[in-house]
Amino acid sequence: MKAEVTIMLKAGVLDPQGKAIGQALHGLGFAGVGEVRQGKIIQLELAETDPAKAKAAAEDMARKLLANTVIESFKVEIKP
Amino acid sequence: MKAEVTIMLKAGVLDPQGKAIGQALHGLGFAGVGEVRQGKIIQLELAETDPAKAKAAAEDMARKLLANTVIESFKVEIKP
Amino acid sequence: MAQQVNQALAKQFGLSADEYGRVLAIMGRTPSFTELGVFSVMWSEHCSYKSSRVWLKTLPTKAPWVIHGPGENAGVVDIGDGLAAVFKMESHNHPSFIEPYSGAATGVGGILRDVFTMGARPVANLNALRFGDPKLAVTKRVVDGVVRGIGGYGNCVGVPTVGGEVNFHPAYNGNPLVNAMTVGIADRNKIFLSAAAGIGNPVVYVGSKTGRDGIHGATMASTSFEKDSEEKRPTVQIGDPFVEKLLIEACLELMATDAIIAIQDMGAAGLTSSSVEMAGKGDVGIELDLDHLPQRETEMTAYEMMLSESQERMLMVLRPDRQEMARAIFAKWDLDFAVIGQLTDTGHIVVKHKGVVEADIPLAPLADQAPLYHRPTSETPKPAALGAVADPVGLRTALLTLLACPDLASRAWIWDQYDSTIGGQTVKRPGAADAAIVRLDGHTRALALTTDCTPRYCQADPELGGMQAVVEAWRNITATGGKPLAITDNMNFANPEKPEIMGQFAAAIRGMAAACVALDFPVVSGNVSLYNETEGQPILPTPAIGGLGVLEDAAQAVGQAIAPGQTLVLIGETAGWLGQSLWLREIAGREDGPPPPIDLTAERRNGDFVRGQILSGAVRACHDVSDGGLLIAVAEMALAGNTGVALNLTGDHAFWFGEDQGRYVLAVDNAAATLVAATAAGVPAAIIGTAQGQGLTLPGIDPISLTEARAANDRFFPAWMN
Amino acid sequence: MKAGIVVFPGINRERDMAIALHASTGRAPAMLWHKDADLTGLDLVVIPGGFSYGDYLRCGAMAAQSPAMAAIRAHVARGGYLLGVCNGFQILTEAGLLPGALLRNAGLRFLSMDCHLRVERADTAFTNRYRAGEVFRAPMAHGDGNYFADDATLDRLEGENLVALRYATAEGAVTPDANFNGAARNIAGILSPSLRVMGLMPHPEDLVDPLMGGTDGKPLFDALAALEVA
Ligand SMILES: Nc1ncnc2c1ncn2[C@@H]1O[C@H](COP(=O)(O)OP(=O)(O)O)[C@@H](O)[C@H]1O
Ligand SMILES: [Mg+2]
Repeated sequence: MKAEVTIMLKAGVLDPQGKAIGQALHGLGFAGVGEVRQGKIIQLELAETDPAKAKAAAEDMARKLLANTVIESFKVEIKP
Repeated sequence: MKAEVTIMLKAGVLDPQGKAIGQALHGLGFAGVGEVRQGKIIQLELAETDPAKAKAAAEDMARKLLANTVIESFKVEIKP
Repeated sequence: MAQQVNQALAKQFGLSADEYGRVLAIMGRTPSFTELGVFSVMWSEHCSYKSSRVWLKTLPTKAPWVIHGPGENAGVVDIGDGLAAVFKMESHNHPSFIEPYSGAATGVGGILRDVFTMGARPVANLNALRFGDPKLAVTKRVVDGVVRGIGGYGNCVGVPTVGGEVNFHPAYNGNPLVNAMTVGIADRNKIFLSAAAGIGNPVVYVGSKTGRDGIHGATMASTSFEKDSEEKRPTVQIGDPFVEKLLIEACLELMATDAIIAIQDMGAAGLTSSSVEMAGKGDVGIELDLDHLPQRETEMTAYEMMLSESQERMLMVLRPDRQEMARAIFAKWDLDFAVIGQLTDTGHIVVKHKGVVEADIPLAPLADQAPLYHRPTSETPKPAALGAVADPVGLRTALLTLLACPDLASRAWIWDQYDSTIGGQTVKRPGAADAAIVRLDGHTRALALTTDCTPRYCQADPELGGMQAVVEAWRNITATGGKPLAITDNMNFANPEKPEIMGQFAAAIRGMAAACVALDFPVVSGNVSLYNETEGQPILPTPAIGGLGVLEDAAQAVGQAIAPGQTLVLIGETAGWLGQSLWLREIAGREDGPPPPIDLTAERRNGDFVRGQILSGAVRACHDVSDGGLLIAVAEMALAGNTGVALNLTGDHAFWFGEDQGRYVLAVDNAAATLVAATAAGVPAAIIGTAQGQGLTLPGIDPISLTEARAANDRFFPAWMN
Repeated sequence: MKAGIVVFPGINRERDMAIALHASTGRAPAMLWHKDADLTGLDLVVIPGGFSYGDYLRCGAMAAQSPAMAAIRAHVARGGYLLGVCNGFQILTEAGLLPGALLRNAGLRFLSMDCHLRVERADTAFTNRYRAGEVFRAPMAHGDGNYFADDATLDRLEGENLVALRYATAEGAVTPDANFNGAARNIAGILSPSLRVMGLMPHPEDLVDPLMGGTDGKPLFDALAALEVA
């Protein structure tokens, strides 16, 4: 079973990466690009076969290690 | 309209970050974790309202800037 | 934010009942929410120095080479060749515990701004770090994040990190110390100050946009750190070193013109403290219109904008006829530039937002009537004398154990993550000499830079500890051949409302002042960080000293590395002082006794002699004797030069590991000449051995190979972190 | 020899590079801000180290897409020499002027230390003051210096003799231990097929003065001082 943890900076936390990417896209002539935010995605191969349990485990991993919950929020999706 | 560009290292490109996360998870006692890969996610606010056009634009951005196709592959999803 | 302003709210904002009473008296009415915010941050410990000011005033701050002492963004000293060194140290302790990477990174960013705001190009960063017990998982997380953060910011802005110090002690378990120092170089006649002038002149904001970052950071830095800090947690500030780099270049470019009348970085308490201080120092009024403030978020209130601690922002007063030229420079660097107000003759700060006056405060009483406390002090009892302590392990085991202990282990793991060579002027990199040596681009002159403090001495005897911190900085500069010029300090202490803590503070200042006077080594800038305690556990008193010295010719600097054939000469008196030594702690498992006494006259005489010998060209390598004592100093010189030493003295553990002060080990070619010169100067000197072979040999013990010593010394950090 | 240094925002080793070039060529190189970089008449263009655009997306990615790259490509097309060091190397790979990519260091930490480089090819305008097989020391300072290319590309680089420098021990052995950042086949620097473009990760420009610990990097700049665009 696969889990995908998406980690983004919390709203209101400065995202220098996103900001710089946005400016670069404008520089390349892409119009109509508003806010850009950059985050991390972590794909985990899990032995667990029960989707609910896999999700709970991945959430636990995110809280304990993958995300820095002081500044980041995360979301877990289970993919078969 | 929101576009989400997910960028992962290609298979065959060593992902030391993913590997380090995998080891750290084992160290924390999480069993049953197999391969771990880390990638990037870039969320774009787009003025474009047509989903197909928005997707094409985001793919263009990914090819030109957001991803380095020598080492990375990308995927674009449009979210309303 | 239609919150009722009253005493209860004032208390939440960190103002005492008495302080709120003063606010009411000054305003003659109930202040608005924004006004209360302004008072609370301006009168916070962090901005007002209300507990420490009476003591700071007693520090010596003058010397013929001091251009600007405390009171400006950073201290300024004349270093010859028409140049000035601008330097300061600042703490980011609490933020570095909450979010180690960002806390440390923004600490570096903040101190850089204090230096380039005065017109100096930053040429070196240093730091002074204290962490808790390495056995705790949280310590590892904090060390990892802090080191990455310092490197992440400093490497990106392109300022070499050339030195620092690191200690571990359980007293820092919940309250690490992250003190960052920046040194910059400016034209002596082109120093920029913050006093605003010229009624009607535009007030200009440059740099990053304002968000809701770190609101009430200054007040957070002024309270102790309890369990509920989870809830009090302000939005963590994230540093953007890329923007900082642009800001440095843009400001220096503008500073090459005559456009700037006054300039100040937005540090703690952001727009509030920068605008209040600039107007206050210039005795003018200031009016801000927040509608023009570059904002990163929507719907920000006046209160939020005034108190935001978003990073990488500066405030300037410009000549009106240079405004457009200045705007073009910031456009070139892709930075925000906005006229957000002007200077007035009202003597008030007036803040408008959406047509409403959100704050209108008279500046003079805001400054003059700021609280000032003569807090009660109680003296730290002098520690009982240490009786005889038997040697439980022998010299060989003790040496290898000490070389491997966290406080003495090689710091290469840390400095290997800091770019120390950028700029192409780093003559002595971290680990190469007692002070880092950075040449001045285009000159033969170099700076000698160091940070020092021995908190275990300060805990046992704060006066002696304060003195020792200054003396060690002086000694480290001296040991490279540098002439020590001035210091910056970072006074890290626990809760000043406790008499024993305030007593530590007062005593440390007394000791520092005595050393500064005796060594002609004045304080030109500094920072105070109080309330460093977590759940009643105070940190060790830690008056970290950043020292700056100068060498007229960078080529005269010496390092620690010895080479075969040289003779090692010990300068200074050795009594075998084990009280508060690392040997006592690491080998005997005791932290007691008085720290080693300091004889300031001997200190000065020995140091002046050593420097004279170095500058005469007689010295190949030099190292002061500090933590761990003589045998550790010799081992460090051997490891640096990859050359063994045959020691010819017989001594016990107290002789080899005692931490008597005022000592140096010199490596010379002609020891007889050194001894003659020492006798003439009235300085104790003795030959202790010869550099040769691949091991340390001393009478009565099995030789210790350099390989073995190096393995012990190199082990701790990589084994802990990898 | 006329040299110019292109400065993108966030580049920070341009002064070091200018000092080294000046010392060897006897004249100060032109410092060219990326927004108005005029490269006409230059023999050599250098992109120095630093953190262009903060290295916020990938190292060098944003600079590689910026307008100044058009002028740099034109300079190469007309036979000019181009040197990219550290971030400059990353920019050249991102721009496709050199093959491969620079990944995060294998140990995931920024590495600031001296390394040793073995000269694999001494018959180029960049390296002709070294001898083939000679080892020289250079500081490195990067978080992403782990050279990567697929096997076919690596084989081609080696087949065409386009590897300029490899990480080695002080004695010249190309070993995993000497390869601090984990680069594929210990590659520290590569050349374009025309031999007019070179990229490398370490910083020879920071070791051209005995006071800073040595002059190991100086032959590179002495070689550049002599080059001429045919
Ligand atoms: N412990 C100290 N010793 C000497 N000067 C100090 C000390 N603490 C603060 N200062 C001086 O007080 C002034 C205000 O310091 P600070 O509030 O830290 O400035 P800023 O917020 O601009 O960085 C500075 O000039 C600083 O050098
Ligand atoms: Mg300041």
